[in-house]
Amino acid sequence: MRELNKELYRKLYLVRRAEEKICVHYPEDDMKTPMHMSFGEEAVVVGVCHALGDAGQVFGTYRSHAAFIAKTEDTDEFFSELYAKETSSLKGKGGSMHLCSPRHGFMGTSAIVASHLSVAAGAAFANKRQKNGKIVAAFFGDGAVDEGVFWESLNAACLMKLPVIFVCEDNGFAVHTPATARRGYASLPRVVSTFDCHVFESDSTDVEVVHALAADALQRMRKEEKPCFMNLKYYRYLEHVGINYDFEAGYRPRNEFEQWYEKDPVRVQRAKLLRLGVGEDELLRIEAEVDAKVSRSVALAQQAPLSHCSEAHNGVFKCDR
Amino acid sequence: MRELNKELYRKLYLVRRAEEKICVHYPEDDMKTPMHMSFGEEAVVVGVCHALGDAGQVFGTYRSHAAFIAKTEDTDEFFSELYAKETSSLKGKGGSMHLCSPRHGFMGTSAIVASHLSVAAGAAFANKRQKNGKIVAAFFGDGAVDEGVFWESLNAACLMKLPVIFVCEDNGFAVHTPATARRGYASLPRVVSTFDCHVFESDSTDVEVVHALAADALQRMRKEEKPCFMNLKYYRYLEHVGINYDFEAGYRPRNEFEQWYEKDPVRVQRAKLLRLGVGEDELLRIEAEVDAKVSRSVALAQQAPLSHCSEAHNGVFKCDR
Amino acid sequence: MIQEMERDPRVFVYGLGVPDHKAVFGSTAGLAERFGKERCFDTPLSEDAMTGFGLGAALNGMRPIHVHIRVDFMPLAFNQLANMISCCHYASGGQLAAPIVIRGIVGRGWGQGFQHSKSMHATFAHIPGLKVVLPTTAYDAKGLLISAIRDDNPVVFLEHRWLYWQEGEVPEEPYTIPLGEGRILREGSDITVVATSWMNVEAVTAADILGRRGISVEVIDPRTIAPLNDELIIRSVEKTGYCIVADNDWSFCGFSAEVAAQVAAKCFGKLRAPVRRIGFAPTHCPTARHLENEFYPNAEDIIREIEEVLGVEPTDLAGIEFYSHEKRFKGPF
Amino acid sequence: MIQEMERDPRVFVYGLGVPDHKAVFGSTAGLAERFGKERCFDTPLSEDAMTGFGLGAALNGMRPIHVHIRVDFMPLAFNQLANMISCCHYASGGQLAAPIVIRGIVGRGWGQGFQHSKSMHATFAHIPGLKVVLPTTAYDAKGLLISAIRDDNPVVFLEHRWLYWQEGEVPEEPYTIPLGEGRILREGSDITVVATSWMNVEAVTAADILGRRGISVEVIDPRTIAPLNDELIIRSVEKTGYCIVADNDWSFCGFSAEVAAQVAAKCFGKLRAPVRRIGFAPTHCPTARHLENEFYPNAEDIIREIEEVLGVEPTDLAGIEFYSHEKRFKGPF
Ligand SMILES: Cc1ncc(C[n+]2csc(CCOP(=O)(O)OP(=O)(O)O)c2C)c(N)n1
Ligand SMILES: Cc1ncc(C[n+]2csc(CCOP(=O)(O)OP(=O)(O)O)c2C)c(N)n1
Ligand SMILES: [Mg+2]
Ligand SMILES: [Mg+2]
Repeated sequence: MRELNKELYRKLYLVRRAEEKICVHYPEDDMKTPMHMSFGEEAVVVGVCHALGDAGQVFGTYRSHAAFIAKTEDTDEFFSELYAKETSSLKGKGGSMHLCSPRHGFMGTSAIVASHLSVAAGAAFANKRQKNGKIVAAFFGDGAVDEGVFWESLNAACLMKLPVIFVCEDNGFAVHTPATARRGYASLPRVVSTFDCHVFESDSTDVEVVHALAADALQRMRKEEKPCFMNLKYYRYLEHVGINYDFEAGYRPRNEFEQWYEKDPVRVQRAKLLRLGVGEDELLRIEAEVDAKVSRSVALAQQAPLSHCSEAHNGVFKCDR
Repeated sequence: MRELNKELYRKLYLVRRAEEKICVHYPEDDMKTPMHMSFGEEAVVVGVCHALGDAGQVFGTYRSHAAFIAKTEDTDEFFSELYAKETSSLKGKGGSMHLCSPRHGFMGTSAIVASHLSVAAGAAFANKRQKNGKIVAAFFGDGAVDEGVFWESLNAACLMKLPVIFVCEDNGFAVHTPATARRGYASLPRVVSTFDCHVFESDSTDVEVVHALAADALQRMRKEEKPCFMNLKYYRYLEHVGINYDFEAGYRPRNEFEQWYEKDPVRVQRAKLLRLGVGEDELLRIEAEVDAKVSRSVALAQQAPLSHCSEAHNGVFKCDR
Repeated sequence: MIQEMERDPRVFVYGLGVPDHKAVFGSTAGLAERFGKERCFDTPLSEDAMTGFGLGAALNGMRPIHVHIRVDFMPLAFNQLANMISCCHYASGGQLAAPIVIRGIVGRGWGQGFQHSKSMHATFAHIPGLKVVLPTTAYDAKGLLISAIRDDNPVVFLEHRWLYWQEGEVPEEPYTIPLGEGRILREGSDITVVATSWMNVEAVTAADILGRRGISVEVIDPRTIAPLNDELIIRSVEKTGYCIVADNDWSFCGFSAEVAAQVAAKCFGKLRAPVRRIGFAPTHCPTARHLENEFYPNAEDIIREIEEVLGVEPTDLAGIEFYSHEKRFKGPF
Repeated sequence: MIQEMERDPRVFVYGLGVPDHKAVFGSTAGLAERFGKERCFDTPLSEDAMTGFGLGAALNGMRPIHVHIRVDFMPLAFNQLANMISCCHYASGGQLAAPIVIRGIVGRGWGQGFQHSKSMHATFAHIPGLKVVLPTTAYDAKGLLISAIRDDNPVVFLEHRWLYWQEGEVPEEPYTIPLGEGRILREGSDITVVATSWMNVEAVTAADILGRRGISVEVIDPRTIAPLNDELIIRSVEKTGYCIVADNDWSFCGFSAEVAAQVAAKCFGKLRAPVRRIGFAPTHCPTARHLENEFYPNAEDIIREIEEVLGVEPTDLAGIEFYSHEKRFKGPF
């Protein structure tokens, strides 16, 4: 229990720290890629990814810093791609919006809202056929459910009883448009619960709670093979894209943020560990290790050469390589 | 009541008769257009269209012989288009799958499943803005709800409280695939009832019942401005496309048909009229009038010249005309 | 397909109507019986999701074949093609691959009309990362399909409805025809006709008829239009000095424009007349037969165009029996 | 747009983010305040349905303007464009009309990448019944947009992200520029460059630089690419004898192929060298700046191409300040 919570904290902190580093270095204009930050959703993503484990597979969106790091822990790859360096597997072709590391089970992301949901279903189909026990999680925003392909994918997954978890990272907004201005129904989980799948919801920022929910979901999916839908609320701290607050824009009030920030996932988990008797020194040690890891990744990325210009022309077809 | 039932019967019989004429003449190979017949769904379509009235607007599918005739009663236009004659407004460009008569409020049909649903919503939006009180009905099959755009259109209509009725002509099959092989949920009306709209269902072949339901729906829509969803079951008598039975194909048993045919909408309504004291002679008179109308339309269509070949090149852009 | 499914257990076929008794014009007949519902299955009417589904299965090592009974339904899946499938290999730095075959059938005739008759091959070919194959002969269809299934890249495979009636020698055993190789369907020395899909049938007819009066027409079927290997075409035009492109599609911004532009550039100074393009009328496809006949170009149009280019007298075509859909296919549909 | 909305109460604007504080790069600023939520409104993320929605509203007499903040989201609406909007007038025998404007913004730079940088104008132009407009200058943008709104046909109106920084004289009062008329952006006599969208900016820069050494480049912006009126282009090439097409898109089966094919045919014998085509690299758009620079052609590429065609020595470009996105747009995005 304590070990689990420590591990969850380490991951939360890793995600948070990596994004903080982006904020530090982004103004230097060396990471020329639009940043959709994950601040605020760390518990949601870490909770699910940790429950999923190494064998699970993840599909994400343009807002998948958290998911990439929670699933892969590979901050070297992460920063080398943001800096578009030779050391990245993607060679700068993807950037922040198109992270991908299939060897870690992080299968890719899409910046076309909802377009990865059906892909996740297909990946789950292959796993089911191959009987490899892998479960696929697809993260997406509350805006993605407006797209018809969400419903098509949900329907197909339920029909075919595919081992896939649809995780709605629900921050209540699509860019600046609130869910109420986009939805002709009162409750998404209620709608989805009329489909043949397991449905879970939570608005907890406590990673332990989310993790337990996800673990429960996985167990139920294993017992009764059906897809799962999780609606996990969180608050997006920053503007839709970029590293600034945007409360002055007027579409949402600062005090909303302040209320959520009270229960910031990283702080909540840190306080919990202290309550569980983990010493401040041990926390500092964990944090120092993470800090060092992240700093090293940033430094490596900064020092590495840009990917070769010829990369632009490589790899349109597989045989090209 | 009796008058209404007579009128409903006249329309049912008109639809039925027109399609029977198709069956007679189709083998002559002069109507070179794929026929998706409406046999079996007359009560559904006539019930709704009659409730909608002349002012209402209808969008349909490739299977809209019934809807076209119920809404327009214009069998001249109908047959002239099936025969691709100069006398048709469509000049043979549309054929059976693309009937259209906006002056009668029959706004058009699409042979891309579900693609007209959003169009119907937009038409309803314009009516709402123009405050003209018109209500739009969109007919579609149970297969259409598999398409994402059904969910997008339903959502948008509910969100914007549009005066549109979505009418699912539920024959349980998409071509040869039953709904159970396509759906990841148990009950479509149950799913839709979680949206902000009025939901109705029926499996009646009694046109009076369907008409009453539709009239009720319209009244409720007028009182509480919201879209409406109707799930109306019927049995498709013939093959998916063409004028033959296809029970020997093995995907559905003949006795299913026989059970439904017991309560064939035309027969049911005729028997009812007799029960209501309408004399056989009066029925024969109504039928004779309809027969004459349909025969005249067929003859006119057969005699008219083919549309001019130059029509093929006309009207790609509006200014072209 | 049966042979490939036996050879490679990763191959599966899916799409609307695939396992039913009509079996997509017979092209998937027997698969469901032989390989079971696991490897040959029907889907909901969800072209968009079912295309992404194929991509996902391919990413995890399977080799899906997705069948659309009309190309016209593929616009619903265009996002997956343009934004996902075509680029996943490139954008992942080669970490992902999408070996998926998307079969689409080009409809025509008996009132198919504007929503059941598109070919769209230029639209797909315009997007880097998609291979686009249009077989004409039965022999080619088999060899190209096997190559498409074995290819590690996404392949859009478009089959003309009418070509299912094509008869031809098809060896029983599996064989491949490399994607990216064209074929000379008819050798000739006076003029080159580059044709796609059904237009090859028309072009060969035209070549036969003109051959009788001593005009020697070379008909080239590129077969794979993307990536296009135009060597065969260029060599032929260098020989004949004349070129007509007869494309089974609209001309504007179409494949015929690409071929015409390449031939004009690469055979500059060797062309003895401008390249001509024959394609669909610049309208939507009307449904009535007599209007359809205005819409679709045919062997006669090709003959007239050739005669004009070569500056010869029109052939007397009276009494010549052209291939006619009417004669083969009687309604009702 | 404000002016058209005041003139015609049937006009309304909708799309994702249209009424928010960013207002689609400012292009819809003030509309919501002025005309209310009834005539300027946000939508669910449902590109497919919201496009059909526009068609429906248009059928019932309204004049919708649908805005997509990236062209890359329009593939989701491609079914409506290809199968519904483009053909409803034709297929209804003229009973229906679809006066709808679909504005799409072409993204570029700062890691937009393969899912946020498409132009797709050739894809739309290939389909009969859609008008396709690509403005370059601010003056043209206003006049063409007003014409598009007043046009009774569906118009796809594609605006390049970078062109929002274009400065130029724009009269306050409303004016129209007929759809279907090109424009000579720079007169010249030695060579014709036909360019689209952003490539016009690059072409004019190239013309300026080459002008200093006495090479006179004529730059033609067709503005409306479908239906294309190519008179201006043909007349220019007849005068110069040389032609380069610089298209802001992939070349294969693209608009550059169409122009090249038409010029080669119509100026046959008058062309002194093959038409050359400049376009995106035949890859997906990578996100990193240095890779993007490989992907996008620019003024220097145009200059080099012109020099090669004309057979002149390369200009010394050292010290020349090219237009550079970097210099104008600093992150963070
Ligand atoms: C298909 C599509 N439409 C529109 C956009 C533009 N867009 C980018 S992010 C976004 C909002 C998505 O909201 P949500 O799914 O809730 O994700 P969040 O950003 O809140 O994490 C929009 C509209 C897009 N990328 N793709
Ligand atoms: C988008 C699309 N996909 C597939 C088809 C092929 N198709 C034509 S009708 C049909 C079945 C539709 O079933 P349903 O909606 O229940 O209507 P019904 O024919 O039963 O009236 C299919 C799959 C099509 N026309 N459009
Ligand atoms: Mg959101
Ligand atoms: Mg049905």
